[in-house]
Amino acid sequence: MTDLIQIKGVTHAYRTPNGPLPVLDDLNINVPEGEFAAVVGPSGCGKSTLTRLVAGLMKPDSGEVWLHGKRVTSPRKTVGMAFQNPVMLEWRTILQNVILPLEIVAPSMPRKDRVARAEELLALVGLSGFEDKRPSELSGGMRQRASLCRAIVHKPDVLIMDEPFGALDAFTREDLWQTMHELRAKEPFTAVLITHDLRESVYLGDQVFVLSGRPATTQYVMNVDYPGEGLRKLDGLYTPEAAQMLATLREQIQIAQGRQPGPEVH
Amino acid sequence: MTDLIQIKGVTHAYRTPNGPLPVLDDLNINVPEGEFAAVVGPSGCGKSTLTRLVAGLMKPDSGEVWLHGKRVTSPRKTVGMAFQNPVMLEWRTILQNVILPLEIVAPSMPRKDRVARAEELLALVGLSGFEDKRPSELSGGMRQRASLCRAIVHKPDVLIMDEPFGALDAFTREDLWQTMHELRAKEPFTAVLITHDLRESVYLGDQVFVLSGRPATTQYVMNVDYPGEGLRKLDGLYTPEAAQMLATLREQIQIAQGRQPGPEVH
Amino acid sequence: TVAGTAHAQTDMPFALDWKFEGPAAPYFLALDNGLFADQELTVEISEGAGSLDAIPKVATGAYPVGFADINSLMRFLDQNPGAPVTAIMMIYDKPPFAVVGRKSLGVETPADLAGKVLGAPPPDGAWAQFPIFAAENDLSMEDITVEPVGFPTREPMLAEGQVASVTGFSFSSTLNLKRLGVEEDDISVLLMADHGVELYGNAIIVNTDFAGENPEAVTGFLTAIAGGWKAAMEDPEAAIEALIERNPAANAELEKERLQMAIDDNVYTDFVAENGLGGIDDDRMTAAIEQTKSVYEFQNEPDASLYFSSEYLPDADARMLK
Amino acid sequence: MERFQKVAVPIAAILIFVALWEALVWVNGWPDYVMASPSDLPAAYSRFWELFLTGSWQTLWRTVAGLTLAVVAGTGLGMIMGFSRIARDGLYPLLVGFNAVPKATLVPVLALLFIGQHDFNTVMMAFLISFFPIAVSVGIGLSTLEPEYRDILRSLGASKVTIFRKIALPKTLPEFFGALKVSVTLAFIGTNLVEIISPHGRGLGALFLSGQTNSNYPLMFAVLIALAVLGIILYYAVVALEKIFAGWAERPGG
Amino acid sequence: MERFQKVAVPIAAILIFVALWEALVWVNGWPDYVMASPSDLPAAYSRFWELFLTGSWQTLWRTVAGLTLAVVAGTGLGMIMGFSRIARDGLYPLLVGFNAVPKATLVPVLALLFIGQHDFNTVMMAFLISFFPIAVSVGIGLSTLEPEYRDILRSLGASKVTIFRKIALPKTLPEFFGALKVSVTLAFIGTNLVEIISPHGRGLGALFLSGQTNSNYPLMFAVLIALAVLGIILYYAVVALEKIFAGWAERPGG
Ligand SMILES: Nc1ncnc2c1ncn2[C@@H]1O[C@H](COP(=O)(O)OP(=O)(O)OP(=O)(O)O)[C@@H](O)[C@H]1O
Ligand SMILES: Nc1ncnc2c1ncn2[C@@H]1O[C@H](COP(=O)(O)OP(=O)(O)OP(=O)(O)O)[C@@H](O)[C@H]1O
Ligand SMILES: [Mg+2]
Ligand SMILES: [Mg+2]
Repeated sequence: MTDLIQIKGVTHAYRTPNGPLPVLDDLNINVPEGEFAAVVGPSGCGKSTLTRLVAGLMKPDSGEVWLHGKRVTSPRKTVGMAFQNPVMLEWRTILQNVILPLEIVAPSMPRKDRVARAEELLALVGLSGFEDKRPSELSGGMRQRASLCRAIVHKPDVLIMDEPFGALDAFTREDLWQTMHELRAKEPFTAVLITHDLRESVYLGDQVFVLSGRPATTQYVMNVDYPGEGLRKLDGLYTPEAAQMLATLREQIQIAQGRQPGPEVH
Repeated sequence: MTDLIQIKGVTHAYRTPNGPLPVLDDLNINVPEGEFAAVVGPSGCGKSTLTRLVAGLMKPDSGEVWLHGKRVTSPRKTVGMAFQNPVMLEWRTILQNVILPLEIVAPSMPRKDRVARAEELLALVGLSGFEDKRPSELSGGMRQRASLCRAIVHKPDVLIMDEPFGALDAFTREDLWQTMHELRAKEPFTAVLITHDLRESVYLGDQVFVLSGRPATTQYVMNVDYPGEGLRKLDGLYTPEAAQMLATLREQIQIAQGRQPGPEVH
Repeated sequence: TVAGTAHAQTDMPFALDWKFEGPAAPYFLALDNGLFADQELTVEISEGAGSLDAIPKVATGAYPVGFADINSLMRFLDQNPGAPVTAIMMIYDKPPFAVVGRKSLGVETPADLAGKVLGAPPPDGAWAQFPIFAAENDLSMEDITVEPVGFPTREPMLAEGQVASVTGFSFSSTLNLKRLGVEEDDISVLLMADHGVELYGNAIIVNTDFAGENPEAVTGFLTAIAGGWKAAMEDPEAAIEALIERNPAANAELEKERLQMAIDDNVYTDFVAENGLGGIDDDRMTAAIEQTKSVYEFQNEPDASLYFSSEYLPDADARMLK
Repeated sequence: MERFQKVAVPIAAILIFVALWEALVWVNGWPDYVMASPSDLPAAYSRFWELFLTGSWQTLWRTVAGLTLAVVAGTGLGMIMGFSRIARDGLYPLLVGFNAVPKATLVPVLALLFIGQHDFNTVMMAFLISFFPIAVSVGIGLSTLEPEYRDILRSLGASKVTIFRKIALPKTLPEFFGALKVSVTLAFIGTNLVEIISPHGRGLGALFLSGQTNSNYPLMFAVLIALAVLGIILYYAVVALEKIFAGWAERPGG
Repeated sequence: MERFQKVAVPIAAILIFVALWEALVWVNGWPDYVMASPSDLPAAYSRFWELFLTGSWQTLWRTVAGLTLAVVAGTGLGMIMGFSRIARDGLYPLLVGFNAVPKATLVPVLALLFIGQHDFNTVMMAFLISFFPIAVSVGIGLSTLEPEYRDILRSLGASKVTIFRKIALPKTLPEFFGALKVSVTLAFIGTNLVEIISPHGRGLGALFLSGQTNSNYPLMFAVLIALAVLGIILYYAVVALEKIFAGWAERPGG
């Protein structure tokens, strides 16, 4: 079986007034069906650019992106995307915002079912009671959670998340990590998760890809062998195995940022 | 000496179509001159609301906010603010964005000096070479760093930061923590820092205020007795004293979120 | 018309050159009195926005007949040679082109215009002929200060004394002045036709293609028009009543006065009293063309026969107004 | 309280305006034919009220018909120009050129092309004169739409039309309504232009003309005021629509 | 390449338009007095080129003067309406009412109030007819300004005027320029309205009138085309300004 997401030697540069800015350089990432790829890397290295390429929103200068054995040249209906900047449509309520993808992807779905699905997800992220609010009435973290619901409401095959928990406090975040795992068990999907939280990458990822500094290339790939059986538990993060993985990732990121790996302190 | 920032029994509710939504309830926070108050609390509890009240952008329903011994009724020129959503003016380059507060606060400052000041700050946050880019050409983390520069460019007395490092990877973030301490040593200011990262609150805060869930009230105040002499060092976070403080804060936040404090695992 | 039905009704929509004012009343009277119906014609009268609006309407054939200034028609035919339109019945034997002044401002005779301010709307029909008037009365254009004015401001400016006289149609400017409160005695009307200008005025015009196919209908139409004017002269009140029905906001008194002025000054001239309404004098037409040459540069050699045709006129006795 | 203010403020503004107008005429001692004063108008209205009613209705429906056409065509054109750079580069100069031509001079041409089709001509002119602001505003709204918004739907493979309907249209609705407010007034001007320049005896324009032929200056001003009132009525209809469809955009404060 | 397209596309569009026009006239066999065709125009231009030059200049400078006034006053009014709800509620109906009044009917009033002040009247009318779109767009831009933007400066205690200058104005510049493009065409119409209705023998309007009195239809159409060309020239001047001041807003793609 070939991998569901294949990023093959992708190179990309932004055209800027003072010449091209190379952002991705011969990047390779493969994600088997149903697996979770976590991507970490220094700020500004090209992670968001990568998500846009996978989603088909941009075309790479060279190299190819394949989803489901088909080359990506334009966006797909079966992809869900949570953007780094959780833009909500101000003229819609939260519920209507979450429903939006269903209107496009499943136009024939009865309204009642849509609402039920959206309400279920909103409850999952702790936003029950805010369905009818406008986005401007939500806090930053609440908006980010709603944006996550919007990304998964249409049960996409492929989920691309760009720092989806960045604005959340530790506990809310950990709750959502668990929610992600539960969702995966119920409605399997293949995911790419951009994050800057190493614990998040280890807890959620089946593989963690460390990107180098700009232009980003695949510097290091870690296969996560998460401690414990069955659904991952948070406690697993506090085992020596996890500590070892986290230490390795820290070291790699320090290299990615072009520093000498420092003493392992965490 | 009275405290420079005084938040006295502030209560606030948002008017929404289905009745008022109480957000702050009898909140009290005092920050002596030159000190750093870190505020943590669950997502959506009212932290951003608090920053808006301190900055004078909103008036509380009841209670008072005092800065410098004067009651705050409208915004002050000597306040610097880094918003949770780092909006940049798209029609200006990064450098021009950072200079903006100087145009308002110090209109007579020569352009050369402004540029020098902005360039110095941008270098400090690792954005040298991006001065002439448009905001849309920056990554999320880079925008957030630029926004921080904009908050401090005019050397404000009082600095209010709403999750200023939320979009940054661990190392960039830790670098900026140190930068903050260095800045404080050079140009003293009094600060309120909203964060969801407990290590950040301990490393940067002289006091850590834990807010309860919505409506937020001051649930717990911790005086940080940071291990080590002189300028705080990152290593200090990995001492038992720090671990103890972090554990206490975790516990408090769990209470704030209305859960039973769980086993201390970190 | 359908072949074989000689008595079928013919549609002849009629395009006026101007709004529904007093001088249009005779046509409505003709309509109401059934004069068109007698000729088996179905006529609908439309208002217009000047001769330059009415002429193309007829030239395109949308309206087989219309009412327009023959001087404008000459220019139109000169610029658009071969356009299927010509005049077939002269109505304003004396054109209403006039210089209207105020005696209190020292304007009583053409000679008085020298050294005074004359208000003239550049596109005004009367102003277009002013150079002829000036030449015929030995006035030098250099002695007259011409102030360009707009139509709506023309009479108010004269009423306020900003200008000493204006060019305009006699019945329009005079009555407008009266409405603005200028004493009748104070108004002096210098009808250009009384001062050496030989031009003709408004005429019934026809689409020549239509006329070629329906000569009887056209003659019948002219018969009804003449009848309308005759009836209006006999009973102006009835004519105005017919008008008011089409223009309910109009002021009956005023329109009656306007109609009367048109009849007295422009329609019922000595020539018409003698020869009946509608014909022209060839010598006068030649003179008019000569005069026109001094104010308009013909692109082609002018030819009177292009501008007026008397072949559709009914017999003279049908055109006698009294 | 806020309700009250919403009604009271416009009324107060109008009353103040009328008072100032009356005072201006009175102080300057202007005669009717320079400027009629508000106190002259009631007489005109009471005398011709029937004509005002029928005329208003005729003017109104033609205006609304033209405006509806303008909304449809303007939105379509705006979409084309917003989505395609080539269309924008090519169409804009033509549209601007067309719009710089005084419509008054086009009325006779239109009248000759469609002789006697008064309703058609009038609606057409109301349309021709009023579609441009709408096309411009829709075009600009689309071409300056923040990519963040667009990407939300693009990432789902939505078509351009869907993106327009779900994102661009609602997002630019405030500007669209702004343009509509401009277009409302222009459409009125279009209708009246035809009624005055190519008279067919219908609508308020015809009433204005008959005021003019009779030198009845108060009647002329009364017609102008009636036109203004119709414009204001249509404006509030637009405002009502705006409240329904774009209420979210109104920012508090200020 | 892109440069080339920017110039080539509008020119191609104009050529196609001219060809279509010629074909339309030719196919329908319309005589000049219904619609002149493009091939009739060169003769008119070559014969009257001097008049066209002076007339264009006179029309142009009055239009630009009126437009400048409109920008200043429109921006001022827009600011007042954008910042104050009361002003918005009170002024909008008045402005809409004023705008729904056909300006053609106001020309005589203006001409009577300021007798003989032709330049003033013309500039004034160009101004009166064109300030509204600008006021609306500035007003809407301000009243729908995202609070996030405003707060950046508010938190520094900046005055409303400063917020307007540094945030609202640049942020709404694309819409402002859109409105300006509409206003440009309206200002032209204003200038011409005066030149045609209250003629003072100057500008392209006067040339149009002389074409009319002489039944010279090609000349009349030539004037209309000259007006369109002037409008396009002014439009490109606005585009140039837009490129300088609001180039950032243009989104790539599409
Ligand atoms: N403009 C508003 N109108 C109505 N309700 C609002 C408004 N802004 C915020 N709220 C509500 O107030 C509460 C607190 O919001 P606030 O932004 O202060 O939270 P926060 O503590 O900053 O959260 P986060 O950590 O997610 O940013 C939220 O429940 C939100 O729904
Ligand atoms: N539209 C654009 N035009 C030009 N340069 C761009 C554009 N978008 C991003 N860049 C540049 O590309 C680089 C990578 O940006 P990207 O957003 O992919 O970074 P990132 O890894 O997501 O960073 P962060 O963690 O801060 O979000 C940055 O240096 C940025 O300046
Ligand atoms: Mg990013
Ligand atoms: Mg917040």
